Amino acid sequence: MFSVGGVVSRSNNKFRVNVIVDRCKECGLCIFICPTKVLVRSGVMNRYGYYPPDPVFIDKCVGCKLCEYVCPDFAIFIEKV
Amino acid sequence: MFSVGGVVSRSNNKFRVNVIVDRCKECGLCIFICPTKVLVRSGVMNRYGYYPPDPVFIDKCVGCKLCEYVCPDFAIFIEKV
Amino acid sequence: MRRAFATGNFAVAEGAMTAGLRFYAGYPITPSSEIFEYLAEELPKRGGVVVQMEDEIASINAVIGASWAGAKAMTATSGPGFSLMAEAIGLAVITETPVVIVNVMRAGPSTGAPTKTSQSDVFQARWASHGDYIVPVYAPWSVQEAYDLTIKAFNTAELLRTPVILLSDATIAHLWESLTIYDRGEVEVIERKIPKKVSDEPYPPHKPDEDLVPPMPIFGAGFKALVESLLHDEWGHYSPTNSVYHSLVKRLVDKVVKRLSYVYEQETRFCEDAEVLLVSYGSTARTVYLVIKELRKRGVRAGFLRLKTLWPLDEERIRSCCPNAKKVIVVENNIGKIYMDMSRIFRNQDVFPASVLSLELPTPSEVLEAVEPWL
Amino acid sequence: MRRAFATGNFAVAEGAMTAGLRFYAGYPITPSSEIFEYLAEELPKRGGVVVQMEDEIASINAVIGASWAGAKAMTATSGPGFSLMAEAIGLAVITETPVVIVNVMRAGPSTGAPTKTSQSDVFQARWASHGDYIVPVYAPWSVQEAYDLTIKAFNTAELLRTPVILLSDATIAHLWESLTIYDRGEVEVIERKIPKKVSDEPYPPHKPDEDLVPPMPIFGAGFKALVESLLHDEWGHYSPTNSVYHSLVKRLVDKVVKRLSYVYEQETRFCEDAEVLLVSYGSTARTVYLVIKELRKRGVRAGFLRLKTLWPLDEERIRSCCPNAKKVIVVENNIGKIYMDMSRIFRNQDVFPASVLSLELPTPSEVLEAVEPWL
Amino acid sequence: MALAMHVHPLDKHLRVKRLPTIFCSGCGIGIALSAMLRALDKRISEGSVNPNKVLWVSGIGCSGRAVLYLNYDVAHVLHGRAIPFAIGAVLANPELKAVVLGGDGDIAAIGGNHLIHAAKRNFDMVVVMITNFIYAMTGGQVAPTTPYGVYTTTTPAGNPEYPLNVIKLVGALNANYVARASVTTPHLIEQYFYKALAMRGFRFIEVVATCPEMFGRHIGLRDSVEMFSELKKRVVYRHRPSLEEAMIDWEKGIVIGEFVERNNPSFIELLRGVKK
Amino acid sequence: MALAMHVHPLDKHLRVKRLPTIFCSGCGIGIALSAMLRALDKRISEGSVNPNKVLWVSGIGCSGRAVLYLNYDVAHVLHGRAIPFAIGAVLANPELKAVVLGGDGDIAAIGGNHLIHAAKRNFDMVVVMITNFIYAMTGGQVAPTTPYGVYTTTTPAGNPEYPLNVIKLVGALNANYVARASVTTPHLIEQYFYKALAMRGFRFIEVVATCPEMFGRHIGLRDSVEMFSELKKRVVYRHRPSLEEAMIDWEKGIVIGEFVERNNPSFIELLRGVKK
Amino acid sequence: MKYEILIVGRAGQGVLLLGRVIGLAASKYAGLYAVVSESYPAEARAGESRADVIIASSIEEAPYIKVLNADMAIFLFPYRIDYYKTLLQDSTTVVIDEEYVDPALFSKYHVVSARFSEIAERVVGTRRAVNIVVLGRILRELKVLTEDHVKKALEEIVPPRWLQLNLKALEEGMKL
Amino acid sequence: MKYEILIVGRAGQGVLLLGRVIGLAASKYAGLYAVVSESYPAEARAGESRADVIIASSIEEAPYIKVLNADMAIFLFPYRIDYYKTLLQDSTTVVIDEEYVDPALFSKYHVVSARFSEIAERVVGTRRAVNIVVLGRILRELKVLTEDHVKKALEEIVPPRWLQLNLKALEEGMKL
Ligand SMILES: Cc1ncc(C[n+]2csc(CCOP(=O)(O)OP(=O)(O)O)c2C)c(N)n1
Ligand SMILES: Cc1ncc(C[n+]2csc(CCOP(=O)(O)OP(=O)(O)O)c2C)c(N)n1
Ligand code: SF4
Ligand code: SF4
Ligand code: SF4
Ligand code: SF4
Ligand code: SF4
Ligand code: SF4
Ligand SMILES: [Mg+2]
Ligand SMILES: [Mg+2]
Repeated sequence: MFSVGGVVSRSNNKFRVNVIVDRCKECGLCIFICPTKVLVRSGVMNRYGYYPPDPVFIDKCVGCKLCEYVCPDFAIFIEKV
Repeated sequence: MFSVGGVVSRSNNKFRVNVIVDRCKECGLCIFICPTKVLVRSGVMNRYGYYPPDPVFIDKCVGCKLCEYVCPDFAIFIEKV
Repeated sequence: MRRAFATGNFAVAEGAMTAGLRFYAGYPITPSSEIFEYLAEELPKRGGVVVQMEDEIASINAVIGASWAGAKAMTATSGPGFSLMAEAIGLAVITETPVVIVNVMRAGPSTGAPTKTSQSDVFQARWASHGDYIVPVYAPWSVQEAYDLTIKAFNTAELLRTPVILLSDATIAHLWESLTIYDRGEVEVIERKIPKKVSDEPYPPHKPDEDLVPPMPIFGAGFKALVESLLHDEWGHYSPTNSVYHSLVKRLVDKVVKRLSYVYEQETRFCEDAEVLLVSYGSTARTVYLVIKELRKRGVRAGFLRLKTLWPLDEERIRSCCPNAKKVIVVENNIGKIYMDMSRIFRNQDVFPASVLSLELPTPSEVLEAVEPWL
Repeated sequence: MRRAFATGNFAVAEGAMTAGLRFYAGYPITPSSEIFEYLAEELPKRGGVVVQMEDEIASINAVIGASWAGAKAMTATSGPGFSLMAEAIGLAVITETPVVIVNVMRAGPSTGAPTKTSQSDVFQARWASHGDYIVPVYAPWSVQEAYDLTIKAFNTAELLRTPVILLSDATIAHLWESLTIYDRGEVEVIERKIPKKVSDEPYPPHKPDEDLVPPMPIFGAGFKALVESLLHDEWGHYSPTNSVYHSLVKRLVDKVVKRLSYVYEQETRFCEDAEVLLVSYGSTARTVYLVIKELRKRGVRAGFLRLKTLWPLDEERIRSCCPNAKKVIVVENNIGKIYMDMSRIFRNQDVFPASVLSLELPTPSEVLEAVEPWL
Repeated sequence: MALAMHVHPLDKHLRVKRLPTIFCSGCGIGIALSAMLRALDKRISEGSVNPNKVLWVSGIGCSGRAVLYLNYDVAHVLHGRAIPFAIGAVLANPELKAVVLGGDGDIAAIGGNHLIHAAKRNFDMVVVMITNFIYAMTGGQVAPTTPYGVYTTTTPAGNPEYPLNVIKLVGALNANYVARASVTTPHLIEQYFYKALAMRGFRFIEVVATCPEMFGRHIGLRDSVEMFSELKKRVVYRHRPSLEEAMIDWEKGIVIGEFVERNNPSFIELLRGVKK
Repeated sequence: MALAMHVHPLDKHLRVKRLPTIFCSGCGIGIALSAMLRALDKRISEGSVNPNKVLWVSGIGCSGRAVLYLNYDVAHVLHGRAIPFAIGAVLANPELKAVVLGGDGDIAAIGGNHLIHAAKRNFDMVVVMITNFIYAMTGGQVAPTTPYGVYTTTTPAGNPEYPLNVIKLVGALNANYVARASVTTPHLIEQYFYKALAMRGFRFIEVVATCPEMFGRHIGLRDSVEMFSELKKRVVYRHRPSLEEAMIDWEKGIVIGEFVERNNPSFIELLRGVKK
Repeated sequence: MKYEILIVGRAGQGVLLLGRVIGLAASKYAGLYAVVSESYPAEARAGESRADVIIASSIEEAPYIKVLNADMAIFLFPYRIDYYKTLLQDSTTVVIDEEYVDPALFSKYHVVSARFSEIAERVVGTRRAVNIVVLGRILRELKVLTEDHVKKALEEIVPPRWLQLNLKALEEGMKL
Repeated sequence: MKYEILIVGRAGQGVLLLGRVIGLAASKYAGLYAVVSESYPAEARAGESRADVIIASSIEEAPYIKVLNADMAIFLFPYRIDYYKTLLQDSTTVVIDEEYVDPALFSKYHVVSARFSEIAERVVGTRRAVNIVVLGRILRELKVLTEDHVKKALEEIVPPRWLQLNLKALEEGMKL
């Protein structure tokens, strides 16, 4: 895991999951929608007091982007590596 | 034909056609609609300068009331005698 | 009578019910919505009807219709909604329909700052609709007065068969304050005059009694009322002649003016010896009153005139309220409106505007800052 | 330049086209409809668009949208329609959108007497919308002036990025009179400031130049304009703070006041030696002018002040226009409105109302009757 | 024969002193009004309607003026706002039987939103809309119902818009009754209005009408009889047509009939908690 | 990897400095916005839409606030009046591609008349209506779309009205495109909006959205995930469903899909005289 | 210079058109100032139609738009004659259509009278052209306008297909 | 008599409810005049919540609705302390939740401090009851209100199912 400019990223060999920490409002929709349960509520509070998701089980990420599409706050996105 | 209180009436043995002279605006719809051609534009101008219908061919009246129903000005009505 | 602790919006709703409200139509808008919401809870329990319409235009027109059907009727809104009601205010005026319209002022123009307070609609209240007319306007300075003046607004509306406007504001609306609520009988409640049905002929809906107010032939009682938005004679018949124009429009104005002593209310303090008069109204007057007490402590002989009625004004009472004042300073939370009235009314004093444009209730220091240059 | 013989409604339409009108949206209403109808014929030939909307609310909002898309835009209506536009006037104010709104006044309140004349909307024009703002109002007294002031209205709108109201009336609207129509170049036509596009970043739509007027980043040109009906900063960002409130609302007022010498127009006659000043405006001023000539023949030293701009007023110019007058009489076809301004402005003279409530242009004898008691 | 008999059978419903109406000669509005009054007359004689509880409300327009001649409680209110006015009146006194009468501009242009929301609510009222394809009172401007391509004073190059089919619009909502008749079929106006008077909920009747003065002038049918007979030719009656069949096209024909008829609980019933 | 890559793919469409949005946690509006931006992004990359000619217009409401975050020409105008504002803009500059975004109150209650007349005109614009079944911004009052019987702050005894089916309403008019999607199907929002962007005439997309804060609170689904999954359960996709199938019923199900798709000349084309 | 013309008639007699033609001729072609105000029939006086024409060198001279002291008064139909007489002066030229208006009513005035409507019907086939026949006749009295001014005005105002008919009516009037 | 109380905290700490309970107790049950004005968090200061409570014998004494010279200031969260200090007097009683607010900030004042939130969590199971624990604690300082007044107010304002919990919190506060 690494964090640049407020973005927390984790990657497996195909996909990188990026979380823009201070945009997240902890709604949990990404965690809920992820078919492979990659995401977990992190323990680190962001600037607004929310706990963003952490792609802890990044290995399981299949790059489906459902998390990106369901996020109402442009706070999570997937890149191919 | 007789005229009472501004109403001109003619009757056959079944029906009386009444024209309330000063309500008529000479639209001609009653004359047009009458299936038996009872009505004719009269030659006497009413208070507003219009020539109301005259049930000249009253004998032909079948009491269908089409004239009464089509008159936009409550100016003609049929009675049974 | 019971003691309560309530907001201005709650007080308006309670006041309306004390006055006999039976119909409310509205459309939600901050900061007035709690009036609607509280009535939606309460009024049906007391036999009235509350309905949310598709917009404010529908709301005010429904309120006018309901009043003709015999119900005391009200709507409440804020600036944007009030603007949409402009046309129908004229309808209520010309049809002589008692209705109460509450405008809980918020900061404009346009959508502005919906949760923030203002006094910028004081002239709109008078002149929003086209044509010539006078519509009474009340402005409370406290939760208690929001209650009291709501009752007064209904009484004025029913007494004079006219729309009446209650101008509250976001500060009063959301302020919690001590409130005494009266029961029926403990406070004057005026009912409209309804004619006795004596014949099957149509009853003339605009034939005035001596007080210039016609009894109101409400719907459903066989009066065959003709309610007409066109210029009309006593029968409601359209008649575009100067004589009908004069007798209608002038009467509509005169019936209000004739009862000016009833319609107009003000409050004065420290006026006996005052050399400078501070005029204010609504929520802003609260800060002004504090500032006046402060000024007096500093030795400035300041007097206080608080308008409770913003329209029509009793110019004579205003002019004579503070006989020794040399200066008049008008403090209001807008760019200076009632100031224009005061500079017209006080011809022998210098009149100064002390506009405090603020999204919150002006603070004592804001008021002082605005007032001091003129002292 | 060409001579024509035309009605006031025609003149407004022609004036708008001379000023560069490119978009008209409207809804029919007597006595304004001919403006719409003539433009429907003519404007498309000159490359503009005319559209009938479902109501006046849609019309004025479409006009505001069109202005943001770069077109000089106008709508015309009468009292009931103007009342419905109240809310959107505030939108045009806060978004600083140049638009011209023509109200051809007819007798109210409400539906009133649709074919009959009036001057009862002069205060509505100023204060119809909620919130604090100033919107320029012009009132022509002739067909020629309907043309001239329509051009002026557009120029003012574009110069100051503000809505402007032209108050015509049923008399002027349907009067046929000599008219000179100018070609492009023969008359001043002001175009709005549009910023140069220098970057891909959003352009601040409310960042004023020294004249307090911001260049207008019109749609479709890559400015990424943010048009905001909420209280906003220079970027159009909603910001409900007192500092933004002050800088926006005060600037909106100040930008007009700063150009008062451009915005405000009046005409005076016989003022040098006048002892009594008659103030009037719009169609009524025509009768008043005749009456003044009559009074002068009778030896009454009457002066004439005719307001062409009804808002904002140049109080200084008004106050000083007739230095020797002891009395001021305000003649208007309503219950007495501009009278209130005059009694505020003229503090050293006695000011009297001479209201002539008439469905037709007041006759000389009606005016005399109203004026004489004060002479 | 007694003189008293020589009185128009509808006179008791009229403020006869105000006659003649302001309508132009041959105007279809009067035909519609007359048919409605016959229906009402029947209901009253039957005892199924109390005349003291009938309320007529109209907006501004030629069509709206019709109510001014009626010997009932009547309100001639703002352009487009008859429906909300009537809603207020009925909610304040549910005994009232409200009939809203208005022009196609009044009801479907400026008043369109109130129309759809009243229909959505299945509000307790009868709305009769006079479709004369034009803004008549203001002098012949385009209406939402004006046929495509027709000259009007605000569409001098021809109406660029296809017309609004108000039956389909209202039919898409929760109205209990949606019908269309024509002034060329006064008996159907009468029959539909008669039925509507006894129903609950929102009842909408479109009456296609002649306006020789304005629409007629625009399409070259300035003569009352000519316009009437041209309209008559175009009108096609269908028995219980579907909404898809609700064509109203000056070129291809105008389908009349009863498009929707149902008996759902009305707004006031719902408000009182009465479900189906 | 370059840092520059760690930027949300939609950031170029956003005024990122204004983020986070004012929306509550888990609000569906953001999901809809994100889907629309993906569609627009595709159109722009394809070259079929010029970003400088895109205009977003919205009225007042939570939904309306969405446009304030967009890096385009944007107007946040009066409650209910986004459609006429956009009409004026497009008529004055027909190069503009106008997208109107609004809440169900904004578009279908106060703005209902503009909606039906724009649809009647087949006016050149895309309208996206966010149906969250409530007046959210003002604190949870009844909306025209609120299900029957639901508690709201202005219907404390339960909503007495049956909801408005806006798809059926617009479908009864001349719109070229009428579709419904849900925030639980963001790919459909994207797909429909993508299609709509390239069409002519009036295009209407209803997006059923979650509002955990207001509607959710009223119906006991205050939690974002819970509300999302409850909505998801109710949504049924149909391929080219008919208007009759356009059910939207919180109890019985919400049918999504493309109800109307046609290619009639748009208002501007008609105005210019281009017929079919 | 100021010249005031009152025109009264009933709907269909072209009162308003007559006023406008005179106004246009004076304004555009004779280079004068002209103002015409029209009164539509109020419901109560169905049919009455009135035009007030005032010609002057500038608006300064004639700010008021209604006839106060008619220099000429044209009555094509006898509406409210008593009222209208209050607008006449001793010197007023009164023009009447004898068929409808009794010349005896105006005995103390300079009266120009003819059966204008009949003439119109006879020469151009419609009584509606009465207004233009009258126009032809009054040209002689109206010093400020020439035949040329009026013809140009007619050409501008009248739809081409009716123009010849109107010019004919004008000629006929001038012959009277 | 006038007593001004400033209450500052963050969303969820029940600042507004605390203000209302005091106001209600004073107004309805202690027969005094009370006014409470609330400031909702502005977007820029997300979470900040403030209530100004003024108790007096009548509105005359306390026309202004905001605290100018606090007799008591309650800080449950440390928002804009520097600004709020301008509203304090030397004699102000400052009440703070130690967990969030550093007592050192108020060294020159009479400070009443405890870990109110923690106590709330401990005794009634939710930190949200912090406001009522504080209320219990300050009763002693607030001479104008009795336990009875406050209990009645709580009974009126708090939904029945939360009442016991709140009364418990109150007791707990009073014990401190
Ligand atoms: C707010 C408002 N706008 C415009 C008008 C002018 N107006 C009067 S009637 C009318 C339309 C008439 O058309 P319609 O409703 O179809 O009735 P019709 O005359 O054709 O029967 C209009 C636009 C008005 N009275 N009020
Ligand atoms: C004329 C007017 N009336 C009322 C309001 C208050 N208002 C703001 S948003 C809104 C409704 C919001 O509901 P909706 O359109 O469904 O949007 P949502 O917030 O649910 O997305 C209302 C009534 C207003 N701004 N203007
Ligand atoms: S891309 Fe798909 S699999 Fe990967 S984290 Fe997102 S939802 Fe889970
Ligand atoms: S969906 Fe977005 S806002 Fe919600 S928890 Fe995930 S990253 Fe945060
Ligand atoms: S009743 Fe029938 S037949 Fe008799 S006159 Fe009338 S239309 Fe003709
Ligand atoms: S239908 Fe009526 S108005 Fe028309 S001509 Fe016959 S009687 Fe006269
Ligand atoms: S204009 Fe048309 S609708 Fe109006 S009265 Fe005349 S014919 Fe009837
Ligand atoms: S109130 Fe509802 S619609 Fe508004 S932002 Fe919150 S969740 Fe979204
Ligand atoms: Mg019509
Ligand atoms: Mg909503």
